[in-house]
Amino acid sequence: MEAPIYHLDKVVKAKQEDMEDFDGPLDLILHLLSKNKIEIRDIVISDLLDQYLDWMARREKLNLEVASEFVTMAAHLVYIKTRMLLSIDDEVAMSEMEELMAALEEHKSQETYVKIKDVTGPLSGRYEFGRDYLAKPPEPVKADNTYRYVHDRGDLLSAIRSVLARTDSRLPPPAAAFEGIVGREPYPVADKARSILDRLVQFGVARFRALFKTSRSRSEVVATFLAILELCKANRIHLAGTAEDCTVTSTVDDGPGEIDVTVESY
Amino acid sequence: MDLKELESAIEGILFAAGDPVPVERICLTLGQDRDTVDSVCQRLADYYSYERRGIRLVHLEASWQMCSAPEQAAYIRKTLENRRPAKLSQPALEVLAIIAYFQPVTRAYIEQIRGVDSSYTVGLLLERELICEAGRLSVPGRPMQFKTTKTFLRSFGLASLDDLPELPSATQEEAQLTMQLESALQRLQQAETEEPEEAPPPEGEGSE
Amino acid sequence: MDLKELESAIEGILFAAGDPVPVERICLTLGQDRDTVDSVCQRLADYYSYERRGIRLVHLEASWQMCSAPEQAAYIRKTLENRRPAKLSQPALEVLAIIAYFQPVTRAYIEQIRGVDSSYTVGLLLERELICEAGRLSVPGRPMQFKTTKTFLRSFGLASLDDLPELPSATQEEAQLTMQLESALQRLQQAETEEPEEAPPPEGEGSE
Repeated sequence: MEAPIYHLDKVVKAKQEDMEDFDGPLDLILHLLSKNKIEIRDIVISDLLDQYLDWMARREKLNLEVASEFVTMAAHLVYIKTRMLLSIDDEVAMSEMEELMAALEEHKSQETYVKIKDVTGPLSGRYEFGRDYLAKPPEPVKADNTYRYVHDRGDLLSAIRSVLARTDSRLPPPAAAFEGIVGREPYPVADKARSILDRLVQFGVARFRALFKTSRSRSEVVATFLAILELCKANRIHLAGTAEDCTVTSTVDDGPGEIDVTVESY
Repeated sequence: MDLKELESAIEGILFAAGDPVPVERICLTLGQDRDTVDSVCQRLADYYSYERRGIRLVHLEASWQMCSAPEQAAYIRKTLENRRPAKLSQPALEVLAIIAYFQPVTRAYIEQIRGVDSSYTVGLLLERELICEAGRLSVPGRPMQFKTTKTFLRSFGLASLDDLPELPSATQEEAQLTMQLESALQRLQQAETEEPEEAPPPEGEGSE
Repeated sequence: MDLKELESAIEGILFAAGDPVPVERICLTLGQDRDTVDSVCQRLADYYSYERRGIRLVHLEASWQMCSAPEQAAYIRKTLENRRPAKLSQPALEVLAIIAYFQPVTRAYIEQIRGVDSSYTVGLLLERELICEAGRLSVPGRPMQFKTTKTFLRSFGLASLDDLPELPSATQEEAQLTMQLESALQRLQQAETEEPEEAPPPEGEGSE
């Protein structure tokens, strides 16, 4: 069977002439193809034709020419489809179908474009006014690290349980328990610092090592050393010399005054 | 929380946000239902317009946004040394309209309708935040799709996409025919899907 | 330009700016003198505070700035922070549980129980304000101790530490022992602090 020569371009262009009705079926086919997202090979073309002829029949003025054009087109569709169904590999049929699809899509695009162009006028008018609604930049939100997750208190219990399970329920004695034994604080660092300053005010200068001479315990040595460090940090005393021979002088002349120490005592 | 407190909280939230804030978000924060929040926002909006204040509340889809009163735009631009955004060109309006009415769409779709390369215009609309990306289409090449933004709605005085002016429609006759055809098609499709998958009809059957 | 119009224009300008706007700038835009602009701004500022609106005007040197009302800060933060509150990890929960049940404790104590370095986790809990410092322990090295906070109580729905779920019984015995030790210790510490500061105990006494 020889393929009928069918010029799609003509069909599409027919609208410009007096055959406006072609708009109908073409649009319908397009509509069905695109809106229902179906493939042209899935369309039952005879039904499409039936529907269309039905519609034509009900028209007061039956434009025979238009109807016959439509029938020709529909017939061609049927023909193409038949070939495709009979032989999926019929490349000619496939390409004809592609061509038809492309022509249909083109037609639809043009239709859409006309509509879109129509609507740009009103849209432009709206923008004329709307673009004067000015937005402002968001206010910076201050970061807040506070924990806000809401827990069940049972979460704590299960957490401590899993800790205890690992340690066999044996806990080290709290450090506080040793406080009474190792933590006595007989040597407040501030007091040590004050006595060092007193000494410097009185004698003007002292040897570094001499400051430790009266220390009778390791704790007292540490407290004295901490006091010297604190005084250096506060710029109250000045150390000079070598590791072997180091002298300590006061940087201020007017007595001890307030000493702000970070370590209270040792 | 009384009305006065609600109003103040919502005013503070919308001011600080700058951007549109979804109603649901405000409901969650304030522990109020949607109707309450929407009505307080509407009250505020009415109050701003009626009292001709320098600020406005606009309703964009399910969000509220605080913005400046359009009457003050000239003074604001002058103070902040901002230029008034240029009118959109015809091509830009066309691309924007295509995206607005058929979103989400790919650039290829826009170009198919317009028949010309539209990448520059799409870029421009993206830059002006009138459109934004809307995920990739799952077809070969995975092209990006675009949709309109809340800025688009605000700039065109639309509360939602439903407020877009209607596209010129097909003639009534056509519309009716379309409907008939669609229903016929649906019946056909139903009939087809009801057939057992294991035994498809012989090829070609029912097509002619 | 009447007062009402001036107010509206200034409101619009300060709203859209967000940042502080120099008075001079507003004067220039509106063609008004400085006193007029300042007084209109002040009027607006007073109106916002008096009416307890959600926004405020603040005067910073020679500028005015619109900002959200501080009373609304919590609601604003809650609305604009889109993150869902993060949940503590299991290790963090464990450290928190140890601190909660045995507070005040040192980091060394926690590590002794867990057998792993816990400095990061302790830092995290401090940052989240679930724990806070609770003074240094008077032992060599003077380590910092930690205790739980009110945020902790709130996060776990506890009215007080007495509401903590009871520990498994074996540990309770130990806890009681600890309590006894602690009270003994407290007595000792009290005794010490009652000694006048001016007269420390004779050097060397009781030190070794």
